[in-house]
Amino acid sequence: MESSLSEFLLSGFKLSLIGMGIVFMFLSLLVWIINITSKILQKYSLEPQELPGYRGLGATAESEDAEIVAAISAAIQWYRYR
Amino acid sequence: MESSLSEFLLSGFKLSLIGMGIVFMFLSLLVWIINITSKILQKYSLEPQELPGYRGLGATAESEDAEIVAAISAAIQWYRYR
Amino acid sequence: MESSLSEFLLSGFKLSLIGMGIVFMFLSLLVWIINITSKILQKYSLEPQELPGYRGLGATAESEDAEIVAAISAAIQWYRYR
Amino acid sequence: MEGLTQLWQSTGLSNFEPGQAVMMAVGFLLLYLAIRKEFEPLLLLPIGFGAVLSNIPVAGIADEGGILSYLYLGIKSGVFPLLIFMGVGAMTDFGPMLANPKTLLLGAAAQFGIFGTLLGALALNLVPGLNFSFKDAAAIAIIGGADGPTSIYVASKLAPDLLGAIAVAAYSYMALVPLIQPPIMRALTTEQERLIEMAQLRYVGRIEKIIFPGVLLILSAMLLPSAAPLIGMFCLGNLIRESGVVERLSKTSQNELINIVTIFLGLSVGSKLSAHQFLRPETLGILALGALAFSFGTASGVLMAKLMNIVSPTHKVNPLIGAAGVSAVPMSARVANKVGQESNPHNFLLMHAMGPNVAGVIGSAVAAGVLLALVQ
Amino acid sequence: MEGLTQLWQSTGLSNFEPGQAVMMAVGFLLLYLAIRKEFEPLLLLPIGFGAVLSNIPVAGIADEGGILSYLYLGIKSGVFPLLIFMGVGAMTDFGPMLANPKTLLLGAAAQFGIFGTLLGALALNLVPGLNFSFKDAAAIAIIGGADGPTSIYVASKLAPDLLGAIAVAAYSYMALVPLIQPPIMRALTTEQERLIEMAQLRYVGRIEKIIFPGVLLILSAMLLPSAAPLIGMFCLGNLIRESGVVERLSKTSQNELINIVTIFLGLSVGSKLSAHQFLRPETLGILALGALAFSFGTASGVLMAKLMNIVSPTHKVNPLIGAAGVSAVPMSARVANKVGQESNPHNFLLMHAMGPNVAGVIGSAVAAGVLLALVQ
Amino acid sequence: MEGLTQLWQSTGLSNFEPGQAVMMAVGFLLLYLAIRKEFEPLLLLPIGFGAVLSNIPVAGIADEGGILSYLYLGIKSGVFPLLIFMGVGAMTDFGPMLANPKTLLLGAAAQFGIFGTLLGALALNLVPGLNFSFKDAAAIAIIGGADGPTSIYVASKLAPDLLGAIAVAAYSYMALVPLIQPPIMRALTTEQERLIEMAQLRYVGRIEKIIFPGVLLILSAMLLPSAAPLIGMFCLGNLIRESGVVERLSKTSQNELINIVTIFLGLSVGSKLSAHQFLRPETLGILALGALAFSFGTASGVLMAKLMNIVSPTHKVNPLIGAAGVSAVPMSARVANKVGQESNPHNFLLMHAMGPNVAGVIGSAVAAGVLLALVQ
Ligand code: NA
Ligand code: NA
Ligand code: NA
Repeated sequence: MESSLSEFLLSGFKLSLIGMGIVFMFLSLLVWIINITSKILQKYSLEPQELPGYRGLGATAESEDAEIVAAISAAIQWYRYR
Repeated sequence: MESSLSEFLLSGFKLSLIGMGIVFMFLSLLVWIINITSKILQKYSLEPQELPGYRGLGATAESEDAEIVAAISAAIQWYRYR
Repeated sequence: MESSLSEFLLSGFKLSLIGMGIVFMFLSLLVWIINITSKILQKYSLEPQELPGYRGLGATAESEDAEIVAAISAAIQWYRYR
Repeated sequence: MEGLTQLWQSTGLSNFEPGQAVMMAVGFLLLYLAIRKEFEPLLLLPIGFGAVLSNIPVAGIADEGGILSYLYLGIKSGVFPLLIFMGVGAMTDFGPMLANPKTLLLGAAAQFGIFGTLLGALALNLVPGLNFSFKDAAAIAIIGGADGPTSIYVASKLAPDLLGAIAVAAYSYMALVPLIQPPIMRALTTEQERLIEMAQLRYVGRIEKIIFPGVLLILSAMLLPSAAPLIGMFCLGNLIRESGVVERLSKTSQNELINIVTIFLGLSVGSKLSAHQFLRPETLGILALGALAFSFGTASGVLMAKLMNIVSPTHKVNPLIGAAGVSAVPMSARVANKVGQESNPHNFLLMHAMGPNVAGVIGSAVAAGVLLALVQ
Repeated sequence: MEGLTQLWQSTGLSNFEPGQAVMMAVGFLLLYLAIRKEFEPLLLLPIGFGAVLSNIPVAGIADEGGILSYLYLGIKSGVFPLLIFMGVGAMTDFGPMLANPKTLLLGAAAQFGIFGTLLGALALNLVPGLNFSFKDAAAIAIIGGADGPTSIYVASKLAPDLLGAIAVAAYSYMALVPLIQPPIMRALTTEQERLIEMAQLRYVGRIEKIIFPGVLLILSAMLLPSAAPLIGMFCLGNLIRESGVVERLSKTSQNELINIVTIFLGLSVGSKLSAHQFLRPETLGILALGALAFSFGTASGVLMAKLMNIVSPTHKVNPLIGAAGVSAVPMSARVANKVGQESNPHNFLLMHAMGPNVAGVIGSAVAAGVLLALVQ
Repeated sequence: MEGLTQLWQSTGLSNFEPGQAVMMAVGFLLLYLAIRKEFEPLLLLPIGFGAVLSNIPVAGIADEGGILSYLYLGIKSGVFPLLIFMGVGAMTDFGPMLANPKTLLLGAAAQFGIFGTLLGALALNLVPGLNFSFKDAAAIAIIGGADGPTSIYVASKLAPDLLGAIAVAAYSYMALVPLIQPPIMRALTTEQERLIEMAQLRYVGRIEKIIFPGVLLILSAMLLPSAAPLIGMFCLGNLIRESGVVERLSKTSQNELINIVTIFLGLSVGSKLSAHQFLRPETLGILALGALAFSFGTASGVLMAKLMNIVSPTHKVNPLIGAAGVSAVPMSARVANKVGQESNPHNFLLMHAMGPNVAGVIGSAVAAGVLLALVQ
């Protein structure tokens, strides 16, 4: 461990830079892989995609309702755990 | 440990006296605290007390029924565990 | 452990003989005890036997259905565990 | 045919010691009592089975490295009985006791059964061949508390050698409560007393119920820390129940967790039922003292109720509910209700008896604390 | 940029050994088989995942101090497989077997698969590069018992190094039962034999079912104590189920307890799938022997049934149910039923096949006891 | 009266140290917050109770041989937090995140909270009396991940002495999310931004959901094996859930197993709340840093969303969902939804916020891996 505080903080700063770098790299890679995977799956029609890509803003109120119900039940699933 | 049986029994007798003393003191203290707590809670109306204190003997058969149902369900809860 | 393979195999052969002997002896003994037990229980009528012994081949389709339901539920019970 | 000889020498038949055969029979007797007579089957079935398993020759199921030796660590560490106590706490409704706190005194009185048994165990040293140390006597005495996990916890600390016999005696006599208690209750009460109808219990609010386990725990921490593990885990279970904010923990404590621990605890207790630990004159002494303990506790509870009626004659207590002070929840409360209904079928004492009943659990935990603190 | 170097050196990429990559692929293959092909997913999913986890470089999840090293203690001590066996006992209905006890002999015959595999494993020492000790051969042989927890229990005692390969082979071939068995069954039976309809099973009372686990345990204690841990825990589970007085323990044994232990057991088995333990010619030998074992056991069961029909031609047995003697409950019983219905769609053999099916569990536990007693 | 003196000396009153009394009060405060304010009661109730129990004088419930010392082994070994993580994985639906993968970047941005806190903790060494080592600072920083089991796992590895304070801070601030986040969210967004309606999420198929945990695990194995235990157990739980072939394991992981472990974990964390570990100026520092961490993470998430809207203005993201990137599932997603509905009651952001929400869990596990790899 460094002796003086400034060295200490400098190490911390370097660690933070590296850390955030890794976090962004890792999750960006994940974004890329998810997109690739999704495209491959669609290409080979490995599963019936209800509607590939975005459905646009014109979704009916009804489906909004279904969505919110799904969201709430997903949320409740978590039961405040973390 | 004592060598002779009478000393042994005497120790046991002392222990029993102390023991029952503590048990009674402990539970009496608990009676006192429960009563105090209940009074404080009533005073500050911290919770709606359905009917403070005893309701007397004139309880209807109906409430007796409810009571017995509650008692049985409480008892069944224990499922013979101890 | 034996040095040469033939001795090795001979030991294995002896073990297999003894092993299968024990397995058959054990399970045959069990057959015998189950039969005895069943007879004793019937003799003292310790339990109401719906119909002692085999019921013959004339079972109705209905009871076959019940049987198959029971069998399936027993099987499902196992939930592929072993 | 060397293999066959080796095999014969590895059979149980060629290795059976008489003690093991007797203990396996004891195990099957416990299974019979559990299944046919429904004697506390939740505990006595695993205990009986554990006794059978651990006395199988050669197999060494309870010896070091056997499954029962690993399970026994849960008793040795105190973890299993304390988790059972937590589950029992989660099943306990202190409502009836809080509604009528003076019934706590009945739960206190019934603990005379514990200390009477202590003296009895010490006195049994007069019988040639019996030899109970002070620790042994204290561990045996807790049978009088009519509380399985408390007995196992105390015995594992003070007299692990007697654990098997003590647990068997404790659960057997709890199962016998409907036979042991009624004659004593009838003998000590008049028909008029048994007819006493009690005032309906007041409503107990949620806050009172939430506060109570905390109060009980503080009191125990202040006065009797040696009882704090038992009372603490009991209070934790009760707070989980009454808080209303951790429903899923409450459900698990009352069901899967206590069930799993019950199987393991029972098997582990059974693993202490070995011939050299159980087939001793001391065991007979323990069984005799157990009956004494329950009778004595029952009588003390009933007499205490009568005393309370003399001291404060305004709100009379039906002395039958004093018998429920031994705990043995909820069996002894049911017995009080049943004996009361013999005199008046419309007199429902069950709810009133639940007060001393759960008070008896606290009382015996306190008594256990005293013994753990003073007997070393 | 010292930090970056340090980080690069801490990545998996810079530390991957080829063996680890291969084993991770094996793990994913098992996951694929479990999820897509539904090969015994309850076990193969955790096993496969455990294999992936334990082969991640640097992380050391299966090394001392890693979570899988702690979970593995449950296998090393024998506790996990025995608890699974208890749960399986609580799921087992011995009714069909008690109704037609001679089907026990089919369960006995199928154990030829075990001993045939033993000889096969010993003979494989002829192949250069393969080297199985007597203990290894015995551990491999138990795959023929078609009983996962028994295989794991025996392997953990006799050949812990082979545990991973043996468990994978055992569960994979159990999953393959619907593919392996039918051709053998068809080859060894005539159309006429496959059409045999069996008499409806008699009613089996509660007392018979309660007594049976006790009888089985006594027999094992007398004759084969080395099988007593397995048979004992199995009987405990079954007694908990049949006694009818401990419903909550029965429910917990069959559900939460076995589920929790299954996850832990699967992960722990997976943690033994390391490159140096699995990527050996011996593993190929084990996989080859596993197929042999199942085929041999199936054939023995079918032939035994045919022999029984010759010896006692009055109450004929459909030889297809002999194949269910390998256990692999309830898959092989279903296979027997299905193959029978190919000949006559109205012939329901499922219930009849459950007899040899559960007898096969007992049979392989007995065979395991013999091996544990005689192979040291 | 020697006995009475001995008894008095064994009371809690005569042995109370001031620190213990204060810590018992802290324990009761946590219980109050858990029950009355419903602050993360599933964890804070057992933690609070554990704090009370472990500070009872004489009883030694958290000392060697006490029940809490045994339960603590589950944290020390890492088993308890990892099992919780598995259960959380089994409760997680990655669907919303897979439907809109760019929300992963919001989960990444929110981890600035972690590293900001790290610098803050190091800077606090300027304050006289505070003394945080690099390891301490890293353990504290993870509070910014808003992820209980991750915090406990990292703290148990890097700074076990601070475990109690860190866990208390983590869960308390998670409970305070509805108070801490909205002002920051409102300050950093315009009304127009808060009104952004997001496109409905596309359908995500079963295969995508099954493949994802495998992909995530491989990535972590390749790049950051130090995060593999956390991410691995999380992925295992999620695969158990999504595979659809092991329903009973999924149910048990999400219910009984996680409930049992939660009780044990909470009590064990509470057992680290001793006076000499908690009543230090460092604890105040940790609590202050915790608030900073959450605020900083929230702000980073919101600002990242605004940045994304500038970079790709076609499919706009409502910046409120950036706040959900801190994880604190599902509380912060609910907060995003609620704040959004203040502007437009018909704008349902909950589902959209679940994406960054679960991404935040991955993000903080990755950050934890970095710290575990580089801080020794
Ligand atoms: Na009692
Ligand atoms: Na078998
Ligand atoms: Na996070």
